[in-house]
Amino acid sequence: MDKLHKPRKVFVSGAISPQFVADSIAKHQSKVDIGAHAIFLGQIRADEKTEGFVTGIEYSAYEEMAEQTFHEIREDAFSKFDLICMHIYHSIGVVPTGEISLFVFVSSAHRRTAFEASEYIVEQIKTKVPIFGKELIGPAGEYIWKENK
Amino acid sequence: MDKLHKPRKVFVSGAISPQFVADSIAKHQSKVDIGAHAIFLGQIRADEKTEGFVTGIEYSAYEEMAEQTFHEIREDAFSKFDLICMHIYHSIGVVPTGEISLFVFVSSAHRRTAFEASEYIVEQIKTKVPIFGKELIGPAGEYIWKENK
Amino acid sequence: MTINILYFGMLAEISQQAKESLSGKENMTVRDLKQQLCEKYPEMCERKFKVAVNQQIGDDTTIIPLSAEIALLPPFAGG
Amino acid sequence: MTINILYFGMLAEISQQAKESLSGKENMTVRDLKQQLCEKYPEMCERKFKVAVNQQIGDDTTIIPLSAEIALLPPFAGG
Repeated sequence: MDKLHKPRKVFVSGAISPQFVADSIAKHQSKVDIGAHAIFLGQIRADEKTEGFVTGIEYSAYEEMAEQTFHEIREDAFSKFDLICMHIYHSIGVVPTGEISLFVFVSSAHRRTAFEASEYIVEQIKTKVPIFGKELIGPAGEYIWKENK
Repeated sequence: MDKLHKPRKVFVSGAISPQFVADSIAKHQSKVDIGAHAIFLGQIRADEKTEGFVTGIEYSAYEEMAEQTFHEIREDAFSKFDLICMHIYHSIGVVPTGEISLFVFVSSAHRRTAFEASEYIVEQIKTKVPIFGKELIGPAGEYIWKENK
Repeated sequence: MTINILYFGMLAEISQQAKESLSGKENMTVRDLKQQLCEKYPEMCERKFKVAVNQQIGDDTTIIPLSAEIALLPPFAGG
Repeated sequence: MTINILYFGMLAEISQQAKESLSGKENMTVRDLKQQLCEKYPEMCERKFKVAVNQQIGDDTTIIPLSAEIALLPPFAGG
Protein backbone atom coordinates (compact mmCIF):
# COMPACT_ATOMS: atom_id res chain seq x y z
CA MET A 1 0.00 0.00 0.00
CA ASP A 2 1.62 3.19 -1.15
CA LYS A 3 -0.96 5.67 0.01
CA LEU A 4 0.14 8.03 2.73
CA HIS A 5 -1.65 7.93 6.05
CA LYS A 6 -2.08 11.23 7.76
CA PRO A 7 -0.46 11.55 11.17
CA ARG A 8 -2.93 10.98 13.98
CA LYS A 9 -2.90 12.08 17.55
CA VAL A 10 -1.65 9.17 19.66
CA PHE A 11 -1.36 10.64 23.16
CA VAL A 12 -4.37 10.77 25.43
CA SER A 13 -4.36 12.32 28.86
CA GLY A 14 -4.58 9.69 31.62
CA ALA A 15 -6.01 6.18 31.32
CA ILE A 16 -7.71 4.76 28.22
CA SER A 17 -11.22 3.61 29.12
CA PRO A 18 -12.90 0.34 28.07
CA GLN A 19 -15.66 2.53 26.60
CA PHE A 20 -13.13 4.21 24.33
CA VAL A 21 -12.09 0.75 23.09
CA ALA A 22 -15.73 -0.18 22.48
CA ASP A 23 -16.35 3.02 20.52
CA SER A 24 -13.30 2.32 18.36
CA ILE A 25 -14.54 -1.19 17.62
CA ALA A 26 -18.03 0.07 16.77
CA LYS A 27 -16.61 2.53 14.24
CA HIS A 28 -15.21 -0.40 12.25
CA GLN A 29 -18.46 -2.26 11.79
CA SER A 30 -19.22 -0.38 8.59
CA LYS A 31 -15.96 -1.66 7.06
CA VAL A 32 -17.21 -4.94 5.67
CA ASP A 33 -13.87 -5.95 4.14
CA ILE A 34 -12.51 -6.47 7.68
CA GLY A 35 -12.51 -10.07 8.90
CA ALA A 36 -10.17 -9.86 11.88
CA HIS A 37 -9.35 -7.33 14.58
CA ALA A 38 -6.37 -7.79 16.89
CA ILE A 39 -6.33 -5.52 19.92
CA PHE A 40 -3.50 -5.14 22.40
CA LEU A 41 -4.05 -3.38 25.72
CA GLY A 42 -1.28 -2.57 28.16
CA GLN A 43 -2.54 -2.44 31.75
CA ILE A 44 -0.64 -1.08 34.78
CA ARG A 45 0.47 -3.82 37.17
CA ALA A 46 0.77 -3.40 40.94
CA ASP A 47 4.29 -4.84 40.97
CA GLU A 48 5.94 -5.22 44.33
CA LYS A 49 9.20 -3.32 44.78
CA THR A 50 11.38 -3.14 47.85
CA GLU A 51 9.81 0.26 48.60
CA GLY A 52 6.22 -1.05 48.31
CA PHE A 53 3.59 -1.72 45.65
CA VAL A 54 3.32 0.23 42.42
CA THR A 55 0.17 2.38 42.50
CA GLY A 56 0.42 3.81 39.00
CA ILE A 57 2.76 5.06 36.29
CA GLU A 58 3.31 8.68 35.38
CA TYR A 59 4.17 8.90 31.69
CA SER A 60 6.02 11.72 30.01
CA ALA A 61 7.41 11.91 26.49
CA TYR A 62 9.49 13.85 24.04
CA GLU A 63 6.16 14.48 22.40
CA GLU A 64 7.14 15.87 18.99
CA MET A 65 9.61 13.06 18.35
CA ALA A 66 7.23 10.48 19.80
CA GLU A 67 4.35 11.52 17.53
CA GLN A 68 6.72 11.42 14.55
CA THR A 69 7.99 7.98 15.57
CA PHE A 70 4.43 6.69 15.97
CA HIS A 71 3.74 7.98 12.47
CA GLU A 72 6.78 6.16 11.10
CA ILE A 73 5.75 2.95 12.88
CA ARG A 74 2.30 3.26 11.29
CA GLU A 75 3.70 3.82 7.79
CA ASP A 76 6.17 0.95 8.20
CA ALA A 77 3.43 -1.42 9.43
CA PHE A 78 1.08 -0.45 6.58
CA SER A 79 3.88 -1.21 4.12
CA LYS A 80 4.80 -4.55 5.74
CA PHE A 81 1.31 -5.93 6.42
CA ASP A 82 -1.87 -5.95 4.39
CA LEU A 83 -3.84 -3.96 6.95
CA ILE A 84 -7.16 -2.22 6.49
CA CYS A 85 -6.99 -0.07 9.64
CA MET A 86 -4.53 0.72 12.40
CA HIS A 87 -4.94 2.86 15.51
CA ILE A 88 -2.49 3.51 18.32
CA TYR A 89 -3.27 5.35 21.55
CA HIS A 90 -0.89 5.89 24.45
CA SER A 91 -1.45 7.59 27.78
CA ILE A 92 0.44 10.61 28.99
CA GLY A 93 0.31 11.68 32.64
CA VAL A 94 -0.69 9.41 35.52
CA VAL A 95 -2.36 6.04 34.91
CA PRO A 96 -3.35 4.14 38.09
CA THR A 97 -2.81 0.39 38.45
CA GLY A 98 -5.49 -1.70 36.76
CA GLU A 99 -6.04 0.94 34.10
CA ILE A 100 -5.01 0.89 30.46
CA SER A 101 -2.10 2.94 29.09
CA LEU A 102 -1.63 1.48 25.58
CA PHE A 103 -4.24 0.52 22.97
CA VAL A 104 -3.07 -0.90 19.66
CA PHE A 105 -5.86 -1.82 17.25
CA VAL A 106 -5.22 -3.42 13.84
CA SER A 107 -7.77 -4.75 11.37
CA SER A 108 -7.30 -6.88 8.29
CA ALA A 109 -9.19 -9.23 6.01
CA HIS A 110 -7.56 -12.32 7.50
CA ARG A 111 -6.48 -13.22 11.02
CA ARG A 112 -2.79 -14.02 10.52
CA THR A 113 -2.03 -10.54 9.22
CA ALA A 114 -3.73 -9.00 12.23
CA PHE A 115 -1.82 -11.17 14.71
CA GLU A 116 1.56 -10.51 13.13
CA ALA A 117 1.01 -6.78 12.77
CA SER A 118 -0.25 -6.39 16.34
CA GLU A 119 2.81 -7.98 17.88
CA TYR A 120 5.18 -6.17 15.52
CA ILE A 121 3.70 -2.75 16.25
CA VAL A 122 3.74 -3.24 20.03
CA GLU A 123 7.42 -4.28 19.94
CA GLN A 124 8.25 -1.25 17.79
CA ILE A 125 6.50 1.06 20.25
CA LYS A 126 8.32 -0.44 23.23
CA THR A 127 11.75 0.00 21.66
CA LYS A 128 11.50 3.10 19.48
CA VAL A 129 9.20 5.70 21.00
CA PRO A 130 10.71 8.20 23.49
CA ILE A 131 8.21 7.73 26.30
CA PHE A 132 9.35 7.73 29.92
CA GLY A 133 7.61 6.35 32.98
CA LYS A 134 7.81 6.81 36.70
CA GLU A 135 6.47 3.85 38.66
CA LEU A 136 4.74 5.51 41.61
CA ILE A 137 5.19 3.49 44.76
CA GLY A 138 3.34 3.37 48.05
CA PRO A 139 1.15 6.00 49.69
CA ALA A 140 4.02 8.47 50.06
CA GLY A 141 4.45 8.77 46.30
CA GLU A 142 8.02 7.57 45.95
CA TYR A 143 8.96 6.43 42.50
CA ILE A 144 11.32 4.39 40.31
CA TRP A 145 12.07 5.17 36.69
CA LYS A 146 10.70 2.33 34.54
CA GLU A 147 12.70 0.72 31.75
CA ASN A 148 11.36 -1.56 29.00
CA LYS A 149 12.96 -4.96 28.58
CA MET B 1 -1.07 -24.03 36.37
CA ASP B 2 -2.73 -27.19 37.61
CA LYS B 3 -5.96 -25.76 38.93
CA LEU B 4 -9.07 -26.80 37.05
CA HIS B 5 -11.11 -24.12 35.34
CA LYS B 6 -14.81 -24.60 35.36
CA PRO B 7 -16.48 -24.91 31.97
CA ARG B 8 -18.01 -21.65 30.85
CA LYS B 9 -20.72 -20.88 28.41
CA VAL B 10 -19.14 -19.92 25.10
CA PHE B 11 -22.07 -19.58 22.72
CA VAL B 12 -24.00 -16.36 22.53
CA SER B 13 -27.06 -15.84 20.38
CA GLY B 14 -26.36 -13.53 17.43
CA ALA B 15 -23.61 -10.94 17.17
CA ILE B 16 -21.21 -9.98 19.97
CA SER B 17 -21.49 -6.23 20.67
CA PRO B 18 -18.60 -3.80 21.21
CA GLN B 19 -20.26 -2.98 24.55
CA PHE B 20 -19.93 -6.61 25.61
CA VAL B 21 -16.21 -6.39 24.84
CA ALA B 22 -15.91 -3.18 26.88
CA ASP B 23 -17.70 -4.75 29.84
CA SER B 24 -15.33 -7.73 29.73
CA ILE B 25 -12.31 -5.43 29.71
CA ALA B 26 -13.69 -3.38 32.62
CA LYS B 27 -14.13 -6.53 34.72
CA HIS B 28 -10.36 -7.10 34.53
CA GLN B 29 -9.31 -3.76 35.92
CA SER B 30 -9.37 -5.07 39.49
CA LYS B 31 -6.80 -7.73 38.54
CA VAL B 32 -3.64 -5.76 39.14
CA ASP B 33 -1.29 -8.62 38.25
CA ILE B 34 -2.37 -8.28 34.61
CA GLY B 35 -0.02 -6.28 32.38
CA ALA B 36 -1.22 -7.26 28.92
CA HIS B 37 -4.51 -8.11 27.26
CA ALA B 38 -4.68 -9.58 23.75
CA ILE B 39 -8.11 -9.53 22.16
CA PHE B 40 -9.07 -11.17 18.89
CA LEU B 41 -12.36 -10.33 17.21
CA GLY B 42 -13.69 -12.13 14.15
CA GLN B 43 -15.90 -9.88 12.03
CA ILE B 44 -18.18 -10.99 9.17
CA ARG B 45 -16.90 -9.89 5.75
CA ALA B 46 -19.13 -9.00 2.81
CA ASP B 47 -17.16 -11.27 0.46
CA GLU B 48 -18.20 -11.30 -3.17
CA LYS B 49 -19.30 -14.68 -4.51
CA THR B 50 -20.54 -15.49 -8.01
CA GLU B 51 -24.09 -15.39 -6.57
CA GLY B 52 -23.64 -11.95 -4.96
CA PHE B 53 -22.31 -10.42 -1.76
CA VAL B 54 -22.34 -12.18 1.60
CA THR B 55 -24.86 -10.47 3.90
CA GLY B 56 -24.18 -12.55 7.01
CA ILE B 57 -23.31 -15.97 8.36
CA GLU B 58 -25.71 -18.34 10.05
CA TYR B 59 -23.80 -20.43 12.58
CA SER B 60 -24.87 -23.79 13.92
CA ALA B 61 -22.92 -26.26 16.03
CA TYR B 62 -22.79 -29.68 17.55
CA GLU B 63 -23.21 -27.76 20.77
CA GLU B 64 -22.40 -30.38 23.43
CA MET B 65 -19.20 -31.42 21.68
CA ALA B 66 -18.33 -27.82 20.87
CA GLU B 67 -18.66 -26.68 24.50
CA GLN B 68 -16.53 -29.65 25.59
CA THR B 69 -13.92 -28.83 22.92
CA PHE B 70 -13.83 -25.17 23.99
CA HIS B 71 -13.26 -26.39 27.54
CA GLU B 72 -10.36 -28.60 26.42
CA ILE B 73 -8.85 -25.72 24.43
CA ARG B 74 -9.04 -23.55 27.56
CA GLU B 75 -7.40 -26.17 29.77
CA ASP B 76 -4.71 -26.82 27.18
CA ALA B 77 -3.97 -23.10 26.79
CA PHE B 78 -3.81 -22.57 30.57
CA SER B 79 -1.29 -25.41 30.80
CA LYS B 80 0.83 -24.14 27.87
CA PHE B 81 0.86 -20.42 28.66
CA ASP B 82 1.22 -18.48 31.88
CA LEU B 83 -2.18 -16.83 31.60
CA ILE B 84 -4.11 -14.99 34.27
CA CYS B 85 -7.48 -14.96 32.46
CA MET B 86 -9.02 -16.39 29.31
CA HIS B 87 -12.48 -15.88 27.84
CA ILE B 88 -13.92 -17.21 24.61
CA TYR B 89 -17.28 -16.24 23.12
CA HIS B 90 -18.70 -17.44 19.80
CA SER B 91 -21.94 -16.56 18.09
CA ILE B 92 -24.65 -19.02 17.22
CA GLY B 93 -27.45 -18.11 14.79
CA VAL B 94 -27.28 -15.28 12.27
CA VAL B 95 -24.55 -12.64 12.42
CA PRO B 96 -24.81 -9.86 9.78
CA THR B 97 -21.77 -8.55 7.90
CA GLY B 98 -19.75 -6.02 9.88
CA GLU B 99 -20.70 -7.63 13.19
CA ILE B 100 -18.54 -9.75 15.47
CA SER B 101 -18.90 -13.53 15.77
CA LEU B 102 -15.80 -14.50 17.76
CA PHE B 103 -14.24 -12.84 20.81
CA VAL B 104 -11.08 -14.35 22.31
CA PHE B 105 -9.68 -12.48 25.30
CA VAL B 106 -6.47 -13.49 27.09
CA SER B 107 -4.67 -11.67 29.87
CA SER B 108 -1.21 -12.21 31.31
CA ALA B 109 1.49 -10.41 33.23
CA HIS B 110 3.64 -9.91 30.14
CA ARG B 111 2.83 -9.17 26.53
CA ARG B 112 4.54 -12.06 24.74
CA THR B 113 2.50 -14.66 26.58
CA ALA B 114 -0.70 -12.87 25.63
CA PHE B 115 0.24 -12.64 21.95
CA GLU B 116 1.25 -16.28 21.69
CA ALA B 117 -1.77 -17.58 23.55
CA SER B 118 -4.19 -15.45 21.54
CA GLU B 119 -3.01 -16.76 18.19
CA TYR B 120 -2.77 -20.34 19.45
CA ILE B 121 -6.31 -20.35 20.84
CA VAL B 122 -7.83 -18.84 17.69
CA GLU B 123 -6.12 -21.46 15.51
CA GLN B 124 -7.34 -24.23 17.81
CA ILE B 125 -10.90 -22.93 17.60
CA LYS B 126 -10.79 -22.74 13.81
CA THR B 127 -9.60 -26.33 13.41
CA LYS B 128 -11.12 -28.25 16.33
CA VAL B 129 -14.55 -26.93 17.23
CA PRO B 130 -17.57 -28.39 15.38
CA ILE B 131 -19.17 -25.14 14.31
CA PHE B 132 -20.77 -24.82 10.88
CA GLY B 133 -21.59 -21.71 8.93
CA LYS B 134 -23.86 -20.77 6.06
CA GLU B 135 -22.70 -17.70 4.19
CA LEU B 136 -25.97 -15.95 3.34
CA ILE B 137 -25.83 -14.33 -0.06
CA GLY B 138 -27.80 -11.59 -1.71
CA PRO B 139 -31.32 -10.37 -0.97
CA ALA B 140 -32.95 -13.70 -1.87
CA GLY B 141 -31.16 -15.50 0.96
CA GLU B 142 -29.19 -18.05 -1.03
CA TYR B 143 -26.25 -19.55 0.80
CA ILE B 144 -22.92 -21.35 0.58
CA TRP B 145 -21.52 -23.59 3.32
CA LYS B 146 -18.40 -21.96 4.70
CA GLU B 147 -15.18 -23.89 5.28
CA ASN B 148 -12.18 -22.73 7.34
CA LYS B 149 -8.80 -22.71 5.66
CA MET C 1 -27.46 -52.97 17.19
CA THR C 2 -29.01 -49.54 16.82
CA ILE C 3 -26.82 -46.63 15.81
CA ASN C 4 -27.97 -43.09 16.57
CA ILE C 5 -26.64 -40.61 14.05
CA LEU C 6 -26.65 -36.83 14.18
CA TYR C 7 -26.25 -34.91 10.92
CA PHE C 8 -24.94 -31.37 10.80
CA GLY C 9 -24.72 -28.63 8.21
CA MET C 10 -24.85 -29.74 4.60
CA LEU C 11 -25.02 -33.39 5.68
CA ALA C 12 -28.34 -32.74 7.38
CA GLU C 13 -29.52 -31.26 4.09
CA ILE C 14 -28.49 -34.38 2.19
CA SER C 15 -30.12 -36.74 4.68
CA GLN C 16 -33.01 -34.32 5.06
CA GLN C 17 -33.02 -34.86 8.79
CA ALA C 18 -31.03 -33.81 11.88
CA LYS C 19 -30.85 -37.35 13.26
CA GLU C 20 -31.86 -40.90 12.54
CA SER C 21 -31.37 -44.40 13.90
CA LEU C 22 -29.90 -47.09 11.69
CA SER C 23 -29.30 -50.72 12.48
CA GLY C 24 -25.75 -51.98 12.13
CA LYS C 25 -23.73 -55.04 13.01
CA GLU C 26 -21.84 -55.26 16.32
CA ASN C 27 -18.19 -54.18 16.39
CA MET C 28 -18.65 -52.28 13.18
CA THR C 29 -16.07 -49.62 12.38
CA VAL C 30 -16.49 -46.06 11.22
CA ARG C 31 -15.46 -47.31 7.76
CA ASP C 32 -18.33 -49.82 7.79
CA LEU C 33 -20.76 -47.08 8.79
CA LYS C 34 -19.54 -44.77 6.04
CA GLN C 35 -20.12 -47.51 3.44
CA GLN C 36 -23.62 -48.06 4.75
CA LEU C 37 -24.33 -44.32 4.57
CA CYS C 38 -22.88 -44.08 1.06
CA GLU C 39 -25.35 -46.64 -0.13
CA LYS C 40 -28.25 -44.82 1.48
CA TYR C 41 -27.06 -41.29 0.56
CA PRO C 42 -24.75 -41.46 -2.48
CA GLU C 43 -24.32 -37.67 -2.41
CA MET C 44 -22.77 -37.89 1.07
CA CYS C 45 -19.78 -39.80 -0.32
CA GLU C 46 -18.82 -36.80 -2.42
CA ARG C 47 -18.52 -34.61 0.67
CA LYS C 48 -15.70 -34.24 3.13
CA PHE C 49 -16.78 -34.98 6.68
CA LYS C 50 -15.49 -36.23 10.00
CA VAL C 51 -17.19 -38.77 12.21
CA ALA C 52 -17.44 -38.14 15.95
CA VAL C 53 -18.03 -41.20 18.13
CA ASN C 54 -19.32 -40.15 21.54
CA GLN C 55 -18.07 -36.61 20.83
CA GLN C 56 -14.54 -37.70 19.92
CA ILE C 57 -13.33 -37.50 16.32
CA GLY C 58 -12.76 -41.07 15.11
CA ASP C 59 -10.90 -42.50 12.14
CA ASP C 60 -11.90 -45.30 9.76
CA THR C 61 -10.74 -48.03 12.15
CA THR C 62 -12.58 -46.70 15.23
CA ILE C 63 -15.01 -49.34 16.49
CA ILE C 64 -18.50 -48.07 17.25
CA PRO C 65 -19.51 -49.09 20.79
CA LEU C 66 -23.03 -50.02 21.83
CA SER C 67 -25.38 -47.07 22.27
CA ALA C 68 -22.82 -44.71 20.80
CA GLU C 69 -23.76 -41.20 19.73
CA ILE C 70 -22.43 -40.77 16.21
CA ALA C 71 -22.18 -37.32 14.63
CA LEU C 72 -21.36 -36.55 11.01
CA LEU C 73 -19.47 -33.27 10.88
CA PRO C 74 -18.88 -31.27 7.70
CA PRO C 75 -15.88 -28.89 7.52
CA PHE C 76 -15.66 -26.52 10.48
CA ALA C 77 -16.39 -22.85 9.98
CA GLY C 78 -16.07 -21.32 13.44
CA GLY C 79 -14.46 -17.96 13.97
CA MET D 1 27.90 27.84 18.60
CA THR D 2 24.88 27.49 20.90
CA ILE D 3 23.49 24.03 21.57
CA ASN D 4 19.92 23.71 22.79
CA ILE D 5 19.48 20.64 24.95
CA LEU D 6 16.27 19.03 26.17
CA TYR D 7 16.47 16.72 29.19
CA PHE D 8 13.89 14.00 29.84
CA GLY D 9 13.00 11.73 32.74
CA MET D 10 15.75 11.06 35.22
CA LEU D 11 18.18 13.19 33.20
CA ALA D 12 16.01 16.24 33.80
CA GLU D 13 16.21 15.41 37.48
CA ILE D 14 20.01 15.29 37.35
CA SER D 15 20.31 18.54 35.43
CA GLN D 16 17.45 20.01 37.48
CA GLN D 17 15.98 21.54 34.36
CA ALA D 18 13.98 20.50 31.29
CA LYS D 19 16.22 22.41 28.89
CA GLU D 20 19.29 24.53 28.71
CA SER D 21 21.60 26.15 26.20
CA LEU D 22 25.29 25.35 26.21
CA SER D 23 28.00 26.75 24.02
CA GLY D 24 30.03 24.25 22.03
CA LYS D 25 32.54 24.21 19.23
CA GLU D 26 31.48 23.90 15.61
CA ASN D 27 31.38 20.42 14.05
CA MET D 28 31.38 18.85 17.46
CA THR D 29 30.12 15.26 17.68
CA VAL D 30 27.70 13.63 20.05
CA ARG D 31 30.76 12.14 21.80
CA ASP D 32 32.16 15.63 22.37
CA LEU D 33 28.85 16.78 23.79
CA LYS D 34 28.64 13.80 26.13
CA GLN D 35 32.11 14.60 27.50
CA GLN D 36 31.09 18.19 28.09
CA LEU D 37 27.92 17.05 29.89
CA CYS D 38 29.88 14.54 31.99
CA GLU D 39 32.06 17.31 33.28
CA LYS D 40 29.07 19.45 34.14
CA TYR D 41 26.88 16.60 35.50
CA PRO D 42 29.11 13.70 36.62
CA GLU D 43 26.03 11.70 37.68
CA MET D 44 24.78 11.73 34.09
CA CYS D 45 27.74 9.59 32.96
CA GLU D 46 26.55 6.75 35.16
CA ARG D 47 23.22 6.62 33.34
CA LYS D 48 22.26 4.97 30.09
CA PHE D 49 20.81 7.42 27.61
CA LYS D 50 20.42 8.05 23.90
CA VAL D 51 21.01 11.33 22.17
CA ALA D 52 18.52 12.57 19.58
CA VAL D 53 19.80 15.16 17.12
CA ASN D 54 16.88 16.95 15.49
CA GLN D 55 14.59 14.12 16.62
CA GLN D 56 16.76 11.35 15.13
CA ILE D 57 18.71 9.02 17.40
CA GLY D 58 22.42 9.69 16.81
CA ASP D 59 25.55 7.77 17.68
CA ASP D 60 28.87 8.99 19.09
CA THR D 61 30.13 10.06 15.67
CA THR D 62 27.06 12.06 14.67
CA ILE D 63 28.02 15.67 14.02
CA ILE D 64 25.81 18.27 15.65
CA PRO D 65 24.64 20.80 13.07
CA LEU D 66 24.06 24.48 13.70
CA SER D 67 20.85 25.27 15.61
CA ALA D 68 20.24 21.61 16.26
CA GLU D 69 17.67 20.47 18.80
CA ILE D 70 19.43 17.96 21.03
CA ALA D 71 17.46 15.68 23.35
CA LEU D 72 18.87 13.41 26.03
CA LEU D 73 16.64 10.35 26.30
CA PRO D 74 16.77 7.88 29.19
CA PRO D 75 15.53 4.28 28.63
CA PHE D 76 12.09 4.09 27.02
CA ALA D 77 9.16 2.90 29.06
CA GLY D 78 6.18 3.17 26.71
CA GLY D 79 3.48 0.54 26.65
